[in-house]
Amino acid sequence: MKRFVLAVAVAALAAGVAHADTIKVGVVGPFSGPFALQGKNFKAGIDAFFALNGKKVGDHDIEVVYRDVPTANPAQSKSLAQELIVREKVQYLAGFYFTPDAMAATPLLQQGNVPMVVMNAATSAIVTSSPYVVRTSFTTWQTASPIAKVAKDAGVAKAITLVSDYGPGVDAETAFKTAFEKEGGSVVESIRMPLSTNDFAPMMQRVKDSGAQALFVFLPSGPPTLAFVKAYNENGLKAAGIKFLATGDLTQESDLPALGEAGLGLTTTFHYAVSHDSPENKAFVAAAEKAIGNPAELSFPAVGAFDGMYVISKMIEATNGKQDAKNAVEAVKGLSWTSPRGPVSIDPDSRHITQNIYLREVAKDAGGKYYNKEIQTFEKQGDPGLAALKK
Amino acid sequence: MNTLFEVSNLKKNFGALAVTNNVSIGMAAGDRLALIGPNGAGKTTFVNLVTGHIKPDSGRVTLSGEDVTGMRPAARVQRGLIRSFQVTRLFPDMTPEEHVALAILQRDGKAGRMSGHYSAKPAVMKEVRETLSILGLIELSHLKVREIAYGQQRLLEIALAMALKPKVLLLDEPAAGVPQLETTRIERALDQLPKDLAILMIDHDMDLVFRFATRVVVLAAGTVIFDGSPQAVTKDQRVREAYLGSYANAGSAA
Amino acid sequence: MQTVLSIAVDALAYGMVLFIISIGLSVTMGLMRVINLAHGAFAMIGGYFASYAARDLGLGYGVGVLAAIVGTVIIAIPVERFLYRRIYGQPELTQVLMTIGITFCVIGIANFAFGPTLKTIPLPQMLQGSVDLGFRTIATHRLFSIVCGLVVAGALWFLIERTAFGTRLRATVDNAAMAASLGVRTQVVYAVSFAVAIGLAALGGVLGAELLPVEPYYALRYMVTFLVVVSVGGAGSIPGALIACLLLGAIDTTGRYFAPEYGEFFFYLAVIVIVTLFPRGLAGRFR
Amino acid sequence: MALSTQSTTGHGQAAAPRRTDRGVIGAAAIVVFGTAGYFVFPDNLALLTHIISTMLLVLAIDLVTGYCGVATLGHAALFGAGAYGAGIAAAHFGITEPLTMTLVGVICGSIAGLISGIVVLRAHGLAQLVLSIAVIHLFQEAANKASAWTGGSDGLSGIMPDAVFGRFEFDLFGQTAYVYGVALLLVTFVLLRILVRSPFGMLARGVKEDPVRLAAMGASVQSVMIRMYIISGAVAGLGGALSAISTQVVGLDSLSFTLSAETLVMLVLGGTGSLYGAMVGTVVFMFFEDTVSAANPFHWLTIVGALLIAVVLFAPKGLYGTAAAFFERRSRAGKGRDGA
Repeated sequence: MKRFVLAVAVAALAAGVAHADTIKVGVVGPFSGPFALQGKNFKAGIDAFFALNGKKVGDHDIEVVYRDVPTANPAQSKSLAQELIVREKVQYLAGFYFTPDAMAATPLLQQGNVPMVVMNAATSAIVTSSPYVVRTSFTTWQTASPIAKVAKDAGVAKAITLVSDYGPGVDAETAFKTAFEKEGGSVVESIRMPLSTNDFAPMMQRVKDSGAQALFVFLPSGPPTLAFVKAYNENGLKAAGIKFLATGDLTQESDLPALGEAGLGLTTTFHYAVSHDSPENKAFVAAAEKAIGNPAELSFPAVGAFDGMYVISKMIEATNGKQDAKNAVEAVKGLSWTSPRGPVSIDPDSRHITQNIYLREVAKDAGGKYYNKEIQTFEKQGDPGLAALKK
Repeated sequence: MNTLFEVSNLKKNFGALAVTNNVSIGMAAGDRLALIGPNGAGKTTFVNLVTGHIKPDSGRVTLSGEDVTGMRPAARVQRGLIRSFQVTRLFPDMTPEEHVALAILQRDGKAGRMSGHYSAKPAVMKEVRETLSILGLIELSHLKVREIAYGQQRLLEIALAMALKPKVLLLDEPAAGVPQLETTRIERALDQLPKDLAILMIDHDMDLVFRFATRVVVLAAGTVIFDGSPQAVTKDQRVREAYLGSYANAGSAA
Repeated sequence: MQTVLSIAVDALAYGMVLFIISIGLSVTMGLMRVINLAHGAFAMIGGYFASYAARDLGLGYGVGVLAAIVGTVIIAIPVERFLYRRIYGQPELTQVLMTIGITFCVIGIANFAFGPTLKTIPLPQMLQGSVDLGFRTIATHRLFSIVCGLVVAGALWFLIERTAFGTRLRATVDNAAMAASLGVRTQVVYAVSFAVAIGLAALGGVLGAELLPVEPYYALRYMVTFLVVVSVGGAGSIPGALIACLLLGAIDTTGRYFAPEYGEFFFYLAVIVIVTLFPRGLAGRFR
Repeated sequence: MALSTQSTTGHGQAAAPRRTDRGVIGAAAIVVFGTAGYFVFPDNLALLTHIISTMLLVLAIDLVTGYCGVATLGHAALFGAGAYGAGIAAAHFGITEPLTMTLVGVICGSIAGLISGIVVLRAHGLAQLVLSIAVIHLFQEAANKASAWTGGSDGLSGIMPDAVFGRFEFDLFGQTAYVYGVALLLVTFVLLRILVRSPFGMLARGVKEDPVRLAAMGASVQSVMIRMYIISGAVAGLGGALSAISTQVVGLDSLSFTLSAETLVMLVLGGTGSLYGAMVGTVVFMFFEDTVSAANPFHWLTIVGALLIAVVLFAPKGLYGTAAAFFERRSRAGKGRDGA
């Protein structure tokens, strides 16, 4: 009985929305607190999409409803997602900077008949938790694996990993280790550092003592990045020729001015650099910089959000504004387009984005601005993390 | 004499200063003892040592033959060693009725109960009212303690001590800060206590001490210098010296 | 041996940064008896001033430090006058509520005014780079922090123990009513101490910025660290704070070298042990 | 004398039922507001359920802070223990019956209460505050380390509670979770109301107001506080279990310093030492936060900060405490006039 009532309610809801000419998209992200910058980038990416493509798909207006989850807080994320679906009657859920926040909301999708477009959260497993999840960002495995090859090519045989002791950090550690060992290298030590670490000098001593030729590091964005890079330089690791390897989270554009000279020459692999040279990206960056206000704050979550909106617009097009999660997701499987980051496509099996991963080096342009200079491209990278997950 | 309560060779130093030096006092049931001495003689320290609020350096305290020296204050209270405080210690946001009721419940081992309200227990309420009446606090039953006069708070201290049904009662200057009129209430209350109860009272009001005590102990500089009848104490040369001496010293210091 | 020495140097450097940045809080909590959770907010304001002066205006590090101290104190004066004066002597929880409220506001305003990115304070040429100690290298600014820490400790000790103001301050702390009756203008004493504490916070914010970069969330991010340091040292005691910082710095650094994955456990277990053994702190005056 | 005794008898009898009435009013208020919430905000039940589970944590803090005078910034440890307890029972042991899950949460919360009580009660004041901070960090780090059980920082998912009594399912609209939450809150309120009025409740207030006097009455201060910590753990654990059941996920944030601090702020906002203060503080803070952060997700923190400052300036005893004091003064003034 209860089920029946519910089905009727959902059907009524869906029918009601089909006629409405405004389609709501609920975006959950960190808009305040220590990760506010990343949330701001979500908004900039979405606004840039509207600036370039307009707020209409066919006859349907798109309206975005933002909800703030300042730090990883699955319970709050879930109740906000629930509120977005039930009260705001959103047809699409999007955003999600942190993995637990995304994971918490996935059980709602089927019942709410709502697809979710993950614009950042980078743990491989999210797409497996519901068939209605599509991801337009990246996974830690996807960005961390190529750097292992880079290291090996540069002649590194022994590496040490240093990661923050939390889910994504452990993910990055495993990804790098797997890829590096596959290349024939060996990881001599794996250090997990508490998230609250402020002073990295003792770890640098550990790196020196380990005899590794390179270090691979993964940290949450923000203050630790700065302290870590400084410690790397000041404790003589740079001078000793120990190579610095990381994913692009560490050298995101918004942190580069703070890193300054200390960041020069750092090599990272990532799916997007603001400096990427293509007409699509030029248009995107111009719009996004305008949206964010301060151009120095623009970094990778914006492109995830921008492409996320593109995917949502395609879903709306395919379903003609009707609330139909299944067909919406079905419609974007295998979708391929040219994103500001380069050519991308949605893998029909995993619903995760296949994209180029770039090796970049921090450089300084003529105007004294620091940027990530792309020096090598790894084309059409899938998510090796999913394969590892299935094993 | 059947000793109910005994303190033997109690010692306590604060740094180099011996505040309690080898004090021994025994009390039998029904004793009415006054502990007097000049300011700084160590009277309150003595009470604190006996009740366990301060740990002695050496010496023993026994109650009904049981050694209580190492026990926590609460454990001594449960065995019938009750004190009042020189400076009132009460719960400012509770009413006198609640104070006395809590004391009664605690005494009967029922204060840990997690349901029911004392006002629903006729036996408790009866005793509460009797105790408060004796001390003339009944009109104030429902005021918060912070709202009643200091003198009346002193009376409430006595009421609490009574409600705990002590075997040995240590009263630290019960009349300090109480208006003259009200001291008679305290005396009347003390008169109503069971005759087999041993009471040790510290006070500066010599009239009160002489009306109350059957035995006087004089403490000076942490040492017992006199232990005898009230009649004998005024004639004792050492006591006179101790008092006069301390005043003389105080005078020269000022 | 070399490793031990190396860790010792790191511990000393980290401890001194902790000291510089927490000592102001020790003054407010120990001498003025205010649980000032907004300490980090003031340190952060100092950092923003210094960053603005030194980086955006290009006035140099020295001017930046000065601007930080003066600017933060100027901002703090009305805050003290209108908000803090209402909570002197109030219950601890009221103080917590007020100072958390102030912190939230400062974070929000900083986020609005300066944006959420990290702000750096460019070091002068002479503080950049590393110094070779023979067995290892160490960043020059870290040595500078160690020296600054010692100077601040000495100066504060002198101020409190050896000057007329210090005498009045101690009298006010021991018994405000008595001090007032002896002609000490306690309101002025409080205001000056508050200014000193805020100045120290700002100085700490600037000197510590290499390790704890300035960003809006700074104000809350390090609040716990400051509280722990002050309580372990004993609020209001300068030698206590110094010992606590060196000790905690040593525990933290050693833990992070030998077993980084259990670093957090070491640190907080040590805190529990120390606080249990010395509930008033290693040399406390608080109550 | 006889006369005065008599008049007091009247007074006592008059006073006792009046207090009981207040308890009944409280319970009635929960039912009324609970029902109203269901019909007025039918689309917002997830938030309301979230408020209820937080409210249970705030009540738990009130028991130790408001009634026993313990300063704590680490009470989320008890809440998180309940949440993980219930969550792990469901995700790893297949205990998906909601009432059983709730019970598991309560037990885990009590155990966490005992553990943190033993540590936190070793000091007073600032030192106590710091001990509580150390406790919450140790709990959180332990949960982070035990990721095989807790899911670590990715959160514990896969919690699928059965229908309550086999009939009412936990669905998207959150009706079941909400009604279940209101029922738990009602039962808890009634039990706590009995507890704080009981002799034990008086002992607890005694601990807060003057522990030396309480010891001189023969009560063991330490034992009272430990027992209260265990009870508080049960209440907080209940909140945690409710959160785990209703959101079907548990994250490390449920063991965080942030949650501890935020809930303490809610308590002080409402007013300590009263169950109503705890509930009012939670509702006001969370509704305010939700409204302001939905209206402006980017700068709401400033407004919340301003609210806290305003409360200290204009309602120093907290919202409920100040209002209660105001009405008490008025009713007294009224009585005074009647008497004259």
